[in-house]
Amino acid sequence: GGDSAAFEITKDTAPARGAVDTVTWSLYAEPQSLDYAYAFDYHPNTVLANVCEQLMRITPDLKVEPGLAAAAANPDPKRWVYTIRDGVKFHDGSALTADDVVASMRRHMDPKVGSYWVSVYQNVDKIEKTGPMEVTVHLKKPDQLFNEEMGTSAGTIESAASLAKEGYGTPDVGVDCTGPFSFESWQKGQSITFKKFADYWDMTLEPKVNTLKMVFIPDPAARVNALLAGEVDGGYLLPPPGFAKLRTATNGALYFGPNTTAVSLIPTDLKGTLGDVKVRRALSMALDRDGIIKAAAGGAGTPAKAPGAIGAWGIAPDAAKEYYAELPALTRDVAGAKKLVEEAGASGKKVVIATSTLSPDISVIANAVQSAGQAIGLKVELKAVAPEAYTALFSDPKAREGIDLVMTIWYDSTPDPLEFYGILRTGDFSNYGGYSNPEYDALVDEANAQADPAARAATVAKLQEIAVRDVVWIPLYEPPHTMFLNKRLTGAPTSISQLVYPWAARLGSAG
Amino acid sequence: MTEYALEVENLRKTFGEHVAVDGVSFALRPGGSLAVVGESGSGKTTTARMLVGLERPDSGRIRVAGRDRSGAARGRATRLARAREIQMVFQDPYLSLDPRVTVAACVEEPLRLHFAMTPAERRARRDELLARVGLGEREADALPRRLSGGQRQRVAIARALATEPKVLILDEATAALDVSIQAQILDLLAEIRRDTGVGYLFVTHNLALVRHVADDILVLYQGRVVESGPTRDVLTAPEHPYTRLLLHSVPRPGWDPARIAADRRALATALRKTPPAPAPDRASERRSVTP
Amino acid sequence: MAGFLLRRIGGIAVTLLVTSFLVFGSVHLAPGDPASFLLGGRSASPAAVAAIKAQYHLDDPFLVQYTKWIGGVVTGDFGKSATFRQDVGGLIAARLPTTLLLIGYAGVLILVGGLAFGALAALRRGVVDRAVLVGTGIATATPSFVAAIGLISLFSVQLGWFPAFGNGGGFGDRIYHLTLPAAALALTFVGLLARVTRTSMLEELGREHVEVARSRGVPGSDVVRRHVLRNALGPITTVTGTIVAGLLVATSIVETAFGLSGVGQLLVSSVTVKDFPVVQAVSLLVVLAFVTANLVVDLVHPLIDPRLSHAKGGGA
Amino acid sequence: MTAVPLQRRRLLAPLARIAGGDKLVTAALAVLAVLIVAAVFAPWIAPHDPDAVDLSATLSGSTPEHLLGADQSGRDVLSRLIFGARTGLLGPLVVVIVSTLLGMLIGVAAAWHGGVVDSVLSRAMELIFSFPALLLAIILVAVFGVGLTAPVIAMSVAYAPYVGRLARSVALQEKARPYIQAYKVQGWSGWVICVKHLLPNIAPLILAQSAINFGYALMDLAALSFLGFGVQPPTADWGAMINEGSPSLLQGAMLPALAPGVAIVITVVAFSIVGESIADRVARREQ
Amino acid sequence: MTTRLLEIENLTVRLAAGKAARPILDGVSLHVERGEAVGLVGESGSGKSVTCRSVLGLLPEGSRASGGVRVDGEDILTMSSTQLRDLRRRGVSMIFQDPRASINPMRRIGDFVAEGMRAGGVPQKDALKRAEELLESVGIREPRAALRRYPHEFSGGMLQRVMIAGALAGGPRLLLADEPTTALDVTTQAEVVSILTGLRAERDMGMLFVTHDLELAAAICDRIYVMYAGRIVEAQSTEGLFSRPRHPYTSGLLAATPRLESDQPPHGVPGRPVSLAEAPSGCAFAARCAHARPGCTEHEPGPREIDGAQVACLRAEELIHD
Ligand SMILES: Nc1ncnc2c1ncn2[C@@H]1O[C@H](COP(=O)(O)OP(=O)(O)OP(=O)(O)O)[C@@H](O)[C@H]1O
Ligand SMILES: Nc1ncnc2c1ncn2[C@@H]1O[C@H](COP(=O)(O)OP(=O)(O)OP(=O)(O)O)[C@@H](O)[C@H]1O
Ligand SMILES: [Mg+2]
Ligand SMILES: [Mg+2]
Repeated sequence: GGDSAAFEITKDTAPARGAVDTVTWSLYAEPQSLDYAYAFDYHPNTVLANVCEQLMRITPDLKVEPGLAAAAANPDPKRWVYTIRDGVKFHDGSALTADDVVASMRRHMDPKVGSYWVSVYQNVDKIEKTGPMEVTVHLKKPDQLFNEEMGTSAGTIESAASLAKEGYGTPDVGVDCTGPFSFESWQKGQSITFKKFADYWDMTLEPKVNTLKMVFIPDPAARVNALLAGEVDGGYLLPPPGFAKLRTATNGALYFGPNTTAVSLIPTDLKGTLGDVKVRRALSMALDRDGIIKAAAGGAGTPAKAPGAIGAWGIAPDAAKEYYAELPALTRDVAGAKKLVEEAGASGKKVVIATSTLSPDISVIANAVQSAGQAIGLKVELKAVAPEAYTALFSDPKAREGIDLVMTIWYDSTPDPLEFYGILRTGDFSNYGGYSNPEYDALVDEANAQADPAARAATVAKLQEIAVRDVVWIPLYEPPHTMFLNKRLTGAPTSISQLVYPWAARLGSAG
Repeated sequence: MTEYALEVENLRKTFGEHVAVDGVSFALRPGGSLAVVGESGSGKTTTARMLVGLERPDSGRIRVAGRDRSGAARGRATRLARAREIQMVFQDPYLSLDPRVTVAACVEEPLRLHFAMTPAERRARRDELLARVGLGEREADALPRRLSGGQRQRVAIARALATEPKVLILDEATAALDVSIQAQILDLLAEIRRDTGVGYLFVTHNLALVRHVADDILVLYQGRVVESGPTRDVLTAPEHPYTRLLLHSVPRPGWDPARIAADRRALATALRKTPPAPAPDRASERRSVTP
Repeated sequence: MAGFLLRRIGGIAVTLLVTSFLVFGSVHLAPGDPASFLLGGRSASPAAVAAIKAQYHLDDPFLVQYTKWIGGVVTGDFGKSATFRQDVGGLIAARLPTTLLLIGYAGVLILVGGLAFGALAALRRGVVDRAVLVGTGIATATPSFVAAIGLISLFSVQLGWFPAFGNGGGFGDRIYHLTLPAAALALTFVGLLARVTRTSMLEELGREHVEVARSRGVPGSDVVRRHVLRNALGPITTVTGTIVAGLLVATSIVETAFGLSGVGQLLVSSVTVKDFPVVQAVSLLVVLAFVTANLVVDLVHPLIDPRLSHAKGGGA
Repeated sequence: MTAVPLQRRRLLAPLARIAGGDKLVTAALAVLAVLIVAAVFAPWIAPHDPDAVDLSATLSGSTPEHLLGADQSGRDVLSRLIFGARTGLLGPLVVVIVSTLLGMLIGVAAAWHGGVVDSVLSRAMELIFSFPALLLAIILVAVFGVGLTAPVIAMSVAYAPYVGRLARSVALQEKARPYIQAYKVQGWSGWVICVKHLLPNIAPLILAQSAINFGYALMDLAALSFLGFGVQPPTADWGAMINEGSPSLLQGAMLPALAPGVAIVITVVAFSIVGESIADRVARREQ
Repeated sequence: MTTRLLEIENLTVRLAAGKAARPILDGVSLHVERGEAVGLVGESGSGKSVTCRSVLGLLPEGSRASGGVRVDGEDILTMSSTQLRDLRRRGVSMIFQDPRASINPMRRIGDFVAEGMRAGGVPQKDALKRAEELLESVGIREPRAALRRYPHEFSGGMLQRVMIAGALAGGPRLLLADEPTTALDVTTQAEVVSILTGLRAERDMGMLFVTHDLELAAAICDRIYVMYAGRIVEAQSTEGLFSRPRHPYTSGLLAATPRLESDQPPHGVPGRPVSLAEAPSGCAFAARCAHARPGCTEHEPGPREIDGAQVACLRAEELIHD
């Protein structure tokens, strides 16, 4: 508790006043590629958001708007028709056509490419050019979410000509998109530089920054110090241990912004000790969420009641609060939890939780879970997982063998809570525990066919209730999105939509 | 035919290009004493090492007490047999004893290896050997580092005598000692030879010493025997210029180093023209090899 | 001399060949399917696996794969990084300048500091000697990552004198950025070199020819310069070879600790993601650098000690 | 009270005797003794369970409850330090034992036999030598995965040539000494001479090197743990503690990272002092 | 009255306090006249080298000396370091036992020979020219080429000549030769000695010749000092020493030395030589002396003059050793 936990959400920063020549921005790692098909992680998306655009655009206040598609129509539940915006130019000067859109989208379905976004296309039957400036996506079954996903890298449009180039997306070749900034150079291991794109189509987002330089600073301490020293102008996703220092900075401010992220524990083996919902609930009851927030998140976070973040309800933010309020309160009750475990006959049973040096919060949470588990009579073991294997836990079922519990920081790309709750349906790739509930599955399909956001949200609320009741995931807390900005600048959005929205285009001088 | 304690024929040893020992032949009577002299690098040590099997001759024959010992000692039996026939005392008393082994153990080790004795017998024999070289109980328990150079050399002699060899090779065994101690050791060696009948092969460069310890002498020069014969004869009437040079080089009253220096240069020039031929010779017969 | 050099270079080639085989072979032994490493652990469709396998020749027998790889290496083609989807050669080349500058900088610190402290201790027995001994003792025992933590927390976090990240722009800026990393990298080796220098000089100081020089009225400073320092260079050069080896690997720790993007950090991150083509290439590079350093040491030795040049020259 | 210093002196007396009266060496031996005791009796000595999480104590500085503070997860740093001595000493111990045995075997065999055996073994050593230990460890980690096993195997192999070179050169010197030759002349087999006389006489020097190697192995293994390749969390290990603790430096919490760092330095210093004193004694005995 | 070339008076050297504190020399007195060759004989550890080195002011580290060491009347023990350096460059030179250890193996022969001159301010070119002449004078062939060669290319005997050439460079009045031939072969020894004595005579230098070989000392020197356990026990003319040794130790040494022209086999002196530190009170030799009496272990015998010989033996008058 205490004052360190007090934090305030800033929805946005003040609009920029004027132009600046150069902005240096910090990334916590070097993107391995600028190919949108592999842009799945925070840092490549933070870069690409300014360079490549999607069919749809997700705004800082988490709304889905038309992007490179001037219009998206859903003439029947199994068809999405995109009208391509006129007069859009690629960085090389060529004009955007339906061919580019088809080529960009089909890549995700090409096994040779191995796109990380393939699951967005799981319901797609085929993609066709239906006019010089029109593309139609035929679905196998209704998929509302698909259209929203077109605001993420799954909907990124790249010029067909550059996609055909050998070495597309690598430092030497770069990319050729339509965004407000164009790829200039990539100093391997150090930085990527972008230039303002003069022929950018969207006048409202005309960049005020001439040169945008993204530097890679993997070490958290180094990143914080560079910000404090003014060596870099800003950065997203700051390390919680640095919050205290960044808050007291005189040369800039630390912002906490809207987020779609929730930190949860995923029971990955619903056939093991955690197969019994009582045990899962007990563990959830035993956790010291406030302590965890303080130790792992630098105090910046709110205890979560549901695995899907309340921030992810962009399609119905107000209704979401009501739904959320109806969820049972999470109060810590170790004695009660212990009793539940005894009832379930799970006392002394083993639970294995993965831990890793990948980031400090993983180990802090793993340690906290261990101590909570021990307190209620479970035998919690930590299994150290190499940093590389930690990511594999989420993609490779084999890697999860022998592990009961995995900590995750899960964010939604779209402002639609269905994106998260959809993954808990039977057989979904990300349904790691193998949760299966026919009622739930039916609700998912129902929601995905509901074009009206409010109606869809209402259905998702039911999904949320079930997921919480069954403790499919154990929610921990919701952290805010973080950004530090030097006081000479302003305009950058604070919300997580910066991963898909051309945030740097709004950046400019403060004075 | 006389049975020689040690008989060497045409011994030759090269190290790479360098010929260290070249056609050396000699013989040692049982209980006799033969000195091998020569300047530094003339092949004395190499010869000695071949005799005890530390170095393998390229060619030539070594016979010890009538048995051929030219080849490498393969197998335990030959190794032990050879060790009982011939032993060696090394030059540096400070390096020739294992620093971790007490004097008593040092003498007992060969006894244990070579003879089937009860511990009591072994102790008795050890004390006998130590007494033989003039060491008492106090020294027996000591580690080598507590002993003086002379005492160490006594231990080395006792150790060599333990296997009751026929021949003892003394490679400059007194060179590292002070004269007063050297004389003690020489006394001791003479006494042991008288009492046990062991034969000595003295390796030395000190001609004055040879005069008092050896019956016969063998002069080596650049790996070859240039002169050999009874000590008295060789020292009073050296035939080979090198022997003469060696003899004149020994400091004594009336010594003229300038002349020796001149002789040495002359010899070097002469020998450069005609190198000394190997001398297939018996030490008992007097013979010199002219340049 | 030329013969000696040729033989040594031949030896190096053999060493590299054997080590490359060992590295490649051991990587091949790694449990698991290489294709799945290349896919970053994602469970992919059989078509994707087949595509990857074809792309990386994973279906060929081991020896064929090795031959193809080593053939590529000889022509400067180290293969393609699985995670970066780029040529390994390019990846390394981009990071090499930082690493070399870091090593060079640290090398200068080590040479200057090590020799100065070592000589000081050898020549000023007593308090100075003791102080240097204690200091270097601690320095040698301080692993570079501990030094890195200490330096960062003191000079970047507390005092803010030095930047804690990045490689810097121009030369001066780079030097400024690399100061702390170079210091962390150098610390252990400064201690090591100082100790070797001290021992070696003390040994030479005790030699008879030094006393002879004094007995002939040669001034003390000349004695130290001509007879002590020069003669002490032998062991110092030898240990310098070892230090180079240590530096090559320690850079991976220091670069990681300071978030510098150099070859060492590339190695570490590639190991983390099992990016074997990169691991193989960097390993080979380190071994090459190491044997080359030793060759240089062997070539320098005869220049210092004429006795060695004679022996080697004669042998050829 | 005089009882306390007296007690202390009595405790240190045997160490001082081993140290030959040298204060520094006595101190080093005392440090090592403390470490060994800490490692062996960790569960009894440590004030807390090293893995006990107390989120209310997160990053607390030094308090009576946590003398060296608590880490990010609120675990007691002192207790983790004490338990960390276990992997901290065990890994290097295995490395030193294996590499010493291997190195001695190779070095003595090469020196004793000479000729072809020598050149083959020497070449092999040179080959391994051209792999810096950490590199070999990193490669093995890449291949066989993280943990203590791969690095320990790699370093046992990589350290062997260091011992082997030394063993070879001292064995060559020792072999040329007349006392060894005297044993040959006595008729002992090479095997017996090597085992009974040559090895014991070169052992102290090699022991000295091994003590120093122990320090290096400790540093290398800690470095691997720091890189995340060695001992894995949550096991308390000094290198891993530094890795886990370094983000906390930003929050001004020095102890979680600095305490294990200092522990490493002190341990390595102690080992090198002991190693050097052994070498010194050998040198003095030679004179 | 003319001053003596070298006069050592009552020189006592002891290692200063600490664990290693012990005496090394006790009341050593000796002198060398101009042009005279004087021998200093004794067994190992008797203090010959320390005596010899003290003349150059090279005392063991941490030792204190009392008494006087005067070269041409100037006391070395009280000299400033500049004076001392000057003395070493020009006044007194020393030749050491092991030439291989005494010449820096990493520097050229020319550097070695010229070094003393260079230190004295002679230009490099002149110094090398002079070095060439010196090498020639000690009988090195092709001296010019030799200047550029390294010590390992020379044999021990040749190196000792180089050493001598180096010692002669400053034109010294006094030559200290500390066992200059012990490491050499007999034939080489003769050659080196012939060069040494020849040059000495030619340049009229005084020479202190240190050796443990009585016969060698006799062949070279006019007078001989015999040392035992840090003290001079006897000093006499060479013939006197050989015909009428006064000290039992001297006669013991003579008897122990094997000689070519004598049929007498060498006889050892019982016991072993001791250093001053080990020596008991009284006469240090008493324990080994056949003529020792109870008084010998009580009183330290001072040097006395008997028939022109200096002897430090309580019973010197009673005993005549022939
Ligand atoms: N192991 C070896 N390898 C190469 N050369 C050797 C070896 N042993 C001896 N020699 C050479 O053989 C020659 C004869 O050496 P040896 O030791 O037999 O001479 P020495 O007469 O004993 O000399 P010294 O009086 O110096 O002991 C020398 O030139 C020496 O350099
Ligand atoms: N630098 C030194 N430090 C300490 N003790 C020394 C030193 N130099 C000589 N001594 C001691 O002084 C005594 C006399 O030594 P010195 O070298 O003068 O004997 P020496 O007569 O020259 O013997 P040798 O014939 O062996 O050369 C010895 O006991 C020796 O241990
Ligand atoms: Mg010899
Ligand atoms: Mg001496």
